Amino acid sequence: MGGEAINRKEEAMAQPVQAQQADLTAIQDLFYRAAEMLEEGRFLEWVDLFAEDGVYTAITAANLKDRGLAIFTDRGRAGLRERAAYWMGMWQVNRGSTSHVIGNVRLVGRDGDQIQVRSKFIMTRMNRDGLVDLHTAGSYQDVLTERGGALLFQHRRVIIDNRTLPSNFTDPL
Amino acid sequence: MGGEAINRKEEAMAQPVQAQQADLTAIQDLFYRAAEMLEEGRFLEWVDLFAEDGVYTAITAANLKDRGLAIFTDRGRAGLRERAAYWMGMWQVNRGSTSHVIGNVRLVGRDGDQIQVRSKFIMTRMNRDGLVDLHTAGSYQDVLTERGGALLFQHRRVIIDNRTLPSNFTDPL
Amino acid sequence: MGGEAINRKEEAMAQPVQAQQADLTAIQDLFYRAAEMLEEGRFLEWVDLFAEDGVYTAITAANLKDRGLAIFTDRGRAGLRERAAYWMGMWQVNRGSTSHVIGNVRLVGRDGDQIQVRSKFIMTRMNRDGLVDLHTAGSYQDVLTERGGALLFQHRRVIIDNRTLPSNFTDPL
Amino acid sequence: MDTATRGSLFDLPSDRLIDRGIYYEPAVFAEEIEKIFKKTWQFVGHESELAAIGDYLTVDIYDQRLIVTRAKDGALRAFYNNCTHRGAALATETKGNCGNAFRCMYHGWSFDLEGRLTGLPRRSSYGPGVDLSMYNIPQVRVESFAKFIFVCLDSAAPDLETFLGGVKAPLLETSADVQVLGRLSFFYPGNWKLWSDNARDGYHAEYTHPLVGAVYRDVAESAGTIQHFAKGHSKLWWPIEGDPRNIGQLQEKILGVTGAQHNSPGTRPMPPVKIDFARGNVIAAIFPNVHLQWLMAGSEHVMEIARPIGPKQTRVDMIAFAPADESPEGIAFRLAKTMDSHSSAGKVTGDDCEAVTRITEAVHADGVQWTPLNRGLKEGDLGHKTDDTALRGFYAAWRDHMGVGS
Amino acid sequence: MDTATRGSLFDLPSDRLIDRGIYYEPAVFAEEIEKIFKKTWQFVGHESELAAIGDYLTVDIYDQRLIVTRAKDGALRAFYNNCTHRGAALATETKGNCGNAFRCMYHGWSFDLEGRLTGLPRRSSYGPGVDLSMYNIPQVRVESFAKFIFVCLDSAAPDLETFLGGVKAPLLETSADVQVLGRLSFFYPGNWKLWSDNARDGYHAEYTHPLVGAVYRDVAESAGTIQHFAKGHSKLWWPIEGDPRNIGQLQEKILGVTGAQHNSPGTRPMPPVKIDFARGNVIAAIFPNVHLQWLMAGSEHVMEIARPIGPKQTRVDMIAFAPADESPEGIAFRLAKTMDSHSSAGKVTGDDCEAVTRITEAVHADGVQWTPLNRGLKEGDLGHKTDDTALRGFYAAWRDHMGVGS
Amino acid sequence: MDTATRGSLFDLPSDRLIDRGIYYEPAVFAEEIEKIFKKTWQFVGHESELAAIGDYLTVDIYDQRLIVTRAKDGALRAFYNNCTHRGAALATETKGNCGNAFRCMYHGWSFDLEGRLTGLPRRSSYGPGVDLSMYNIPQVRVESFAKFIFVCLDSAAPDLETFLGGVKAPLLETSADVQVLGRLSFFYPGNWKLWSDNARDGYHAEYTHPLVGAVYRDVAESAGTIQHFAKGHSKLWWPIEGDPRNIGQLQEKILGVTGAQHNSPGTRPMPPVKIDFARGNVIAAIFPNVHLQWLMAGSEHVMEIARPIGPKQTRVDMIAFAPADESPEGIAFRLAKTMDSHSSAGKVTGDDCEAVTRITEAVHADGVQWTPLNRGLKEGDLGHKTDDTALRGFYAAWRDHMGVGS
Ligand code: FES
Ligand code: FES
Ligand code: FES
Ligand SMILES: [Fe+3]
Ligand SMILES: [Fe+3]
Ligand SMILES: [Fe+3]
Repeated sequence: MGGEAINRKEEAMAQPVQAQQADLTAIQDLFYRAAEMLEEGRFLEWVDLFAEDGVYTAITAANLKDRGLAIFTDRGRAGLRERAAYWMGMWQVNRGSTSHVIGNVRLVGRDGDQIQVRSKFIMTRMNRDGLVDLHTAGSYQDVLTERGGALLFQHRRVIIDNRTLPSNFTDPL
Repeated sequence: MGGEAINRKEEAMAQPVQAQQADLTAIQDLFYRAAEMLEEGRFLEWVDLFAEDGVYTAITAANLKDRGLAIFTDRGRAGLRERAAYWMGMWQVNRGSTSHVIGNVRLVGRDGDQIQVRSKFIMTRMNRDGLVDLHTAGSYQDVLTERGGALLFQHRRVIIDNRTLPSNFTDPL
Repeated sequence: MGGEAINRKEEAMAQPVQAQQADLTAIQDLFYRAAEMLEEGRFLEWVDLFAEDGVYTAITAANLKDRGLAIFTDRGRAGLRERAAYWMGMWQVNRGSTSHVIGNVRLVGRDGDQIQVRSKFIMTRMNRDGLVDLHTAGSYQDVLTERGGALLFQHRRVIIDNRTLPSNFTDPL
Repeated sequence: MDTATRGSLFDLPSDRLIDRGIYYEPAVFAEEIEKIFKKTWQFVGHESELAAIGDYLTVDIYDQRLIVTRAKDGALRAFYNNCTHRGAALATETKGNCGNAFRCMYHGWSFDLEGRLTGLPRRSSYGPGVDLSMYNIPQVRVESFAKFIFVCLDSAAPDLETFLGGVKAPLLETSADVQVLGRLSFFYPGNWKLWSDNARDGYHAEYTHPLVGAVYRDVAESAGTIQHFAKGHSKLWWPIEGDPRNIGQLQEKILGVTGAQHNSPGTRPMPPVKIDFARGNVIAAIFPNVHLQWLMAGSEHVMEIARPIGPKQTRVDMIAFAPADESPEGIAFRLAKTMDSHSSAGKVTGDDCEAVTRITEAVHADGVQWTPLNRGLKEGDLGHKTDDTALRGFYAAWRDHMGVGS
Repeated sequence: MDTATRGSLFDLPSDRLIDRGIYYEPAVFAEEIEKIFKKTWQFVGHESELAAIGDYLTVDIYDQRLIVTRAKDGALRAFYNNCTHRGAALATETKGNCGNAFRCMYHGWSFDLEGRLTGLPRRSSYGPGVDLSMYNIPQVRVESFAKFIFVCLDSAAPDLETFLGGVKAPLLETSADVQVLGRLSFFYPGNWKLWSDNARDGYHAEYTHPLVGAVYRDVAESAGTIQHFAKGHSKLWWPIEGDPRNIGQLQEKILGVTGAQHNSPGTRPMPPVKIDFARGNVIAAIFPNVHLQWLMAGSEHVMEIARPIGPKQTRVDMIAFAPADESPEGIAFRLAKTMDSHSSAGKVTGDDCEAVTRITEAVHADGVQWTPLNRGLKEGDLGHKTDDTALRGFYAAWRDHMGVGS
Repeated sequence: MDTATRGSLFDLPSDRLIDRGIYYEPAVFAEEIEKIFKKTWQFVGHESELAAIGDYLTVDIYDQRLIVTRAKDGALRAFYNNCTHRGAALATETKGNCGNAFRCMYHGWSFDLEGRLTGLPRRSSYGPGVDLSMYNIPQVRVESFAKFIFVCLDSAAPDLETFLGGVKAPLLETSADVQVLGRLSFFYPGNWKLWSDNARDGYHAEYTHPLVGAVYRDVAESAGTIQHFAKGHSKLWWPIEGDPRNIGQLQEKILGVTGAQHNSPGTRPMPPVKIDFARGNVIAAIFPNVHLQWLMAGSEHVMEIARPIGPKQTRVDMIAFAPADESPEGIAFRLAKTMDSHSSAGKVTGDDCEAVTRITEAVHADGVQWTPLNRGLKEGDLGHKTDDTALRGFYAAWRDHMGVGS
């Protein structure tokens, strides 16, 4: 899968600055809309931001350096819809408002019609006392693809800095 | 008031990409300068970033979904100056350095000369022990307006993820 | 040194908007690559992002307003390489994954070939229990310089909101 | 500790002194939970929040989690928010509608609106003839006055109206027919009694709140009273000073601190809300932890309940009200402005949070172990608004509950 | 507390009731550390994690930090992770290779793979003839079964195999020859015993986990057993319902909640992993805190260890396994999917975390102080999978250790 | 616990062993606050920080919050930072100028620079003839030596100079005429005594700090002494090894770890600061928790005060100094570089934080309950810099205060 193929080919990016800016704006818009959909519970819209055979996976930084034991891996629209189903009620967990602040969005490579992007995020969550806690933080490593004029997620890997998860880690990352 | 009129009209945004980028750069500059003014105590300069009849209001995500009980609502320059006065000494509370990291800035609509923007933020605050705490996080929903070549806040709504506020929640959001 | 000369000359920035955007994109790319190098342990690459006589210094917001007692100040490549050496094993401290989310990047001035930039950051760190903690937050005040077509750090000042440091504050800021 | 000083403060009669240990000692706090919070009527909400069958509110009396419902017969019921099987909470939201029953998320046991076990999945494994009623959740007492709902964990306590006594009048006068605008809560780092003290203390406002100070700066002897009622309740009352439309003049004082030019008009239109100018401002305090704030002629109407979280941690739950027949413009105005001075973000309460925080930080001092309550010492239950009358009354009731001699 | 209710629950024999205080009282927790965790064999890891000389694992038995090594002679050794000089931890990672020795970062003392002091820098200041062995780190017992490594702080305890007894069989059947895929941990806010309860409880799954509920919705009497072994161990077993390839049908039920159109095939290819369909699902529980989950015919193979952190805080350490001879495709699949339902992010365990959190929040209720364990009451150690058989067995062992009468 | 091992360590005389429980037991910590911190002189700051009338510093002796002022008569005064009315802290900043008086933010009571109540707003309600002096804040003892200000909560303790005794000399030698560059603090997760231990421990540096290790790698017997003074104070001294300008050579060793090419010059110009090469390095420790670090010939001059926050939590307050007559270039250099090796971000202290953290994590081990202090055992108060001489002296003083037999 594309995700494993993320490697920095920055030298290959001999693209006019202006085109890069346009890409970056489109990429950021995709990322921000994705986060907003997740925060607002528009999960099926979020599924449509992925390519038909898109992959969504999460892993700890420690396990990424080890054999690669994932927290979860969803493949294809069916897998993504299954995850949406869990968010929509297959889990009986309590929910609190979350915020994903995404920063450091950076093009790191381009391979045919695929764009490789890295970014950082901090995610907060309202706890059961009603206060906002830091929930997790880490990186997104994305491979995006253009289909019909729109950018889609081909492979989104969420790398979290945790080695130990907090309780109730079922919120969308 | 404009604030209630924030609705996503993304289809209406048939604007050249390049112009959008210019807008976005100007919007981000406005947001970042606003945050810096608040962090540095330049409160009267901050008031001038609002339109004459501008509105600044804060609410919890839970109450926004309910009847709409605000934490506060300041209308017009007089109301904003009154808030500035509180920050400048009408409150006798202790202050600690704050940081507002703003991300996910996204144009969501345009209505005549008004631009609708959404963004996310995390706010930290130095506590009484001298350490930095997560203070709150949430979204800005803004309606901006152009007056004399400059973008101004017509309506800034701060939506915080908290259901319960921390003690001393008087710092500028 | 340039760092002390950071003062807002926003009026001097009568530059075409488009050029500004190009600058901003290049600046952000520099900042994000710098953060990624630090998070990934590519410390010697990070040193090369500084001008030969570049300065890297950190200070609390409180001391910046007082006489200016720094937490540390590294001058020139030799000083920066010494810091890299500490990160690479001259310290025997435990390390946990860190994330730097950088936001609010803003050009504040230009002085010959030097660009003055301000930005905000939040830094998280995995603690000894494996959870992610808020480590610190604050501002970067940068003077950048162009050498051979590339932007370099001439002076990077990290201002942290803390008055009291957490234990083990040796991670790259 | 400087015993000389302690001696001199001891010269006051002991019922006018507080040992400051009561603000931080864990053992005192634990005893208060048992002897006060589990023995008195504790506020839950307003009946309009439980309009329909199946509507519920949850409330915690420290670690005792309760559910209050509108049952099938239209009556209010209260029972533990706790499954009799393995003890999971049945409801996790403050407010909701459960339909006909609460279904426990762990093994699916279902309890009706009175806490009776009505659904026992895969029942046969409990043997033939299992008596479901053995697993009913124990009910607790629930009563309401002026549509304010209270629960009580003590079956021997007097009924709600007897408990309220003298404070019923101000509750009825201000709140007989209201609607709920919403809820908001905040924490403060201090003992719950600091909030009770503050609500009975008309002395501090002028100094804690610079705006109030500006109002009274030139007032030699301002009007207002503090009335103590039996069992620790009280009513603080004061009139609105000056022309209520003249807020613009006050605003000039506020804006003065900014040093800015401003051109706000000297008078402003009255807000489009139903007010009762003659009634002025009322703070009705219900022992131990409820404070109804009916301020600025009723244009701000907020109930504050100080929930004990720990010896040095309290959560204040606020409910904002409007008259039941408020106009749409009035509702819009109140939604926007009711909380302006309340909460830990409020223009007034923000400073009260600071004051109680500073007490919590400093109050352990070995050299200063006593707090005097001797302002406005005189016979009777009525004092000037700045007197310690109701504070003395509160601590008399507190001592009664705690079983310490006066 | 409502004594009437308490009375009615008391009618059950006392060994079938739990006083809920055991889930939160600090004194009970402290006693459990001494009487259970310091007296029983505690899980460390798998021998394949200590393949080479100098490999080590660290493990904490509450506040007792230990190192387990593969020593020079190829044997396992365990000793305190604690320098005999001033007490610094010698190893700070969960796993690693220390070479020949652990060198303390404070004053450079070096200890060999058996914990013996072998390097004493600037030795002469300790006087002539200093006896280094005086500073050897005390060893603790370490044994392994089925390549699972355990330590025991009690020199008087029976050996590991005697301790394991009946639970040895399911361990061998499921895990005789495995490799480690990785580790993952999570916290939950609740007592460690809530996890032991949950692993012995085949009753909850249908109600806690909506997906499981969907599977059994129309199954009147599902198959499966719970077996209790002496000393508090147990084995929960149940078969795979229906055609295992028919997951697509199940997925339709899941996707139904989204209201979305979908066109997943009715049957899916089996995953490319070694499975044993006939064995179904096994959860082998080792007293007090280890739960081996061998699920879905072995396509998910995870060890869970519930580490006590405080009366209301637990960390669950998970180790994921694969058959030693799994194919590369199988390994890839398992790395991607093993944890899908496990951990606090898991499609199944996420709900279990919620259940134990809700218990912790509500369980203090004065009115409901007892938890019944009376499901499937009958003689013998084997029950239907939804019976409380193994829960009764667990608490019998718990009472033995704690020295309270049954 | 392995009693055999415990026995063997018991063979040492008991005054050379520490029971490790003193590093974590809450009861020991509580006793230390009463018997040590409330009985000894505690460091506040430098007289130059209180140059003008009304200047103040605040300091906390655990939960006792104090203010120290420069009063109207030019003398220093200290009193509780605690309003005698309801107990609010009067000052919330570490440092400031209050003008003529501290005005309490709650009810506006004002206290002069000696803590006397001078302003009582709306006074008449306290009745005729109220005696304001009844509400004066009790003063506490404040004295200074070498312009270092100390307070003492015990009226029976000897005066400051008597208390300091032998440690006066190194204080005077290093710090007679200094200015303050600024303050910086950090937390570490460990007992306060771990910092006292570390400051009296010349043994660790070579192993804890790789740079120091590089310096001494080939030094068979390095110079330096540790001197113990009565009452638990001490002085650690060592010379600067080699050519002080030869830092470049050292830097090559540092840069070696990066594997990078580098071309730093073999010698560097001396920094433009006033130094005293012959004095070398001095760490003067004042019982119980103050450590003056005068290092690298005085080019780094920092006072560290370890404030006890909890049994396993300490805050270290640092004050950086320069000679009063330092040049502008020297000041600029010192502002930039003084803290380079100090603080939890420091090139040296960063590692010390790690060491004390590792002790805190591991020190509970049942099997290793004692820490030996037997390095360099001999008669007298002077040892080689790596000996435990001053540690033995510290714990002798500690035992005296705590009333435990030696
Ligand atoms: S805990 Fe409620 S049904 Fe089991
Ligand atoms: S503490 Fe380990 S060598 Fe000193
Ligand atoms: S508490 Fe200080 S004036 Fe009342
Ligand atoms: Fe107030
Ligand atoms: Fe389960
Ligand atoms: Fe050191």
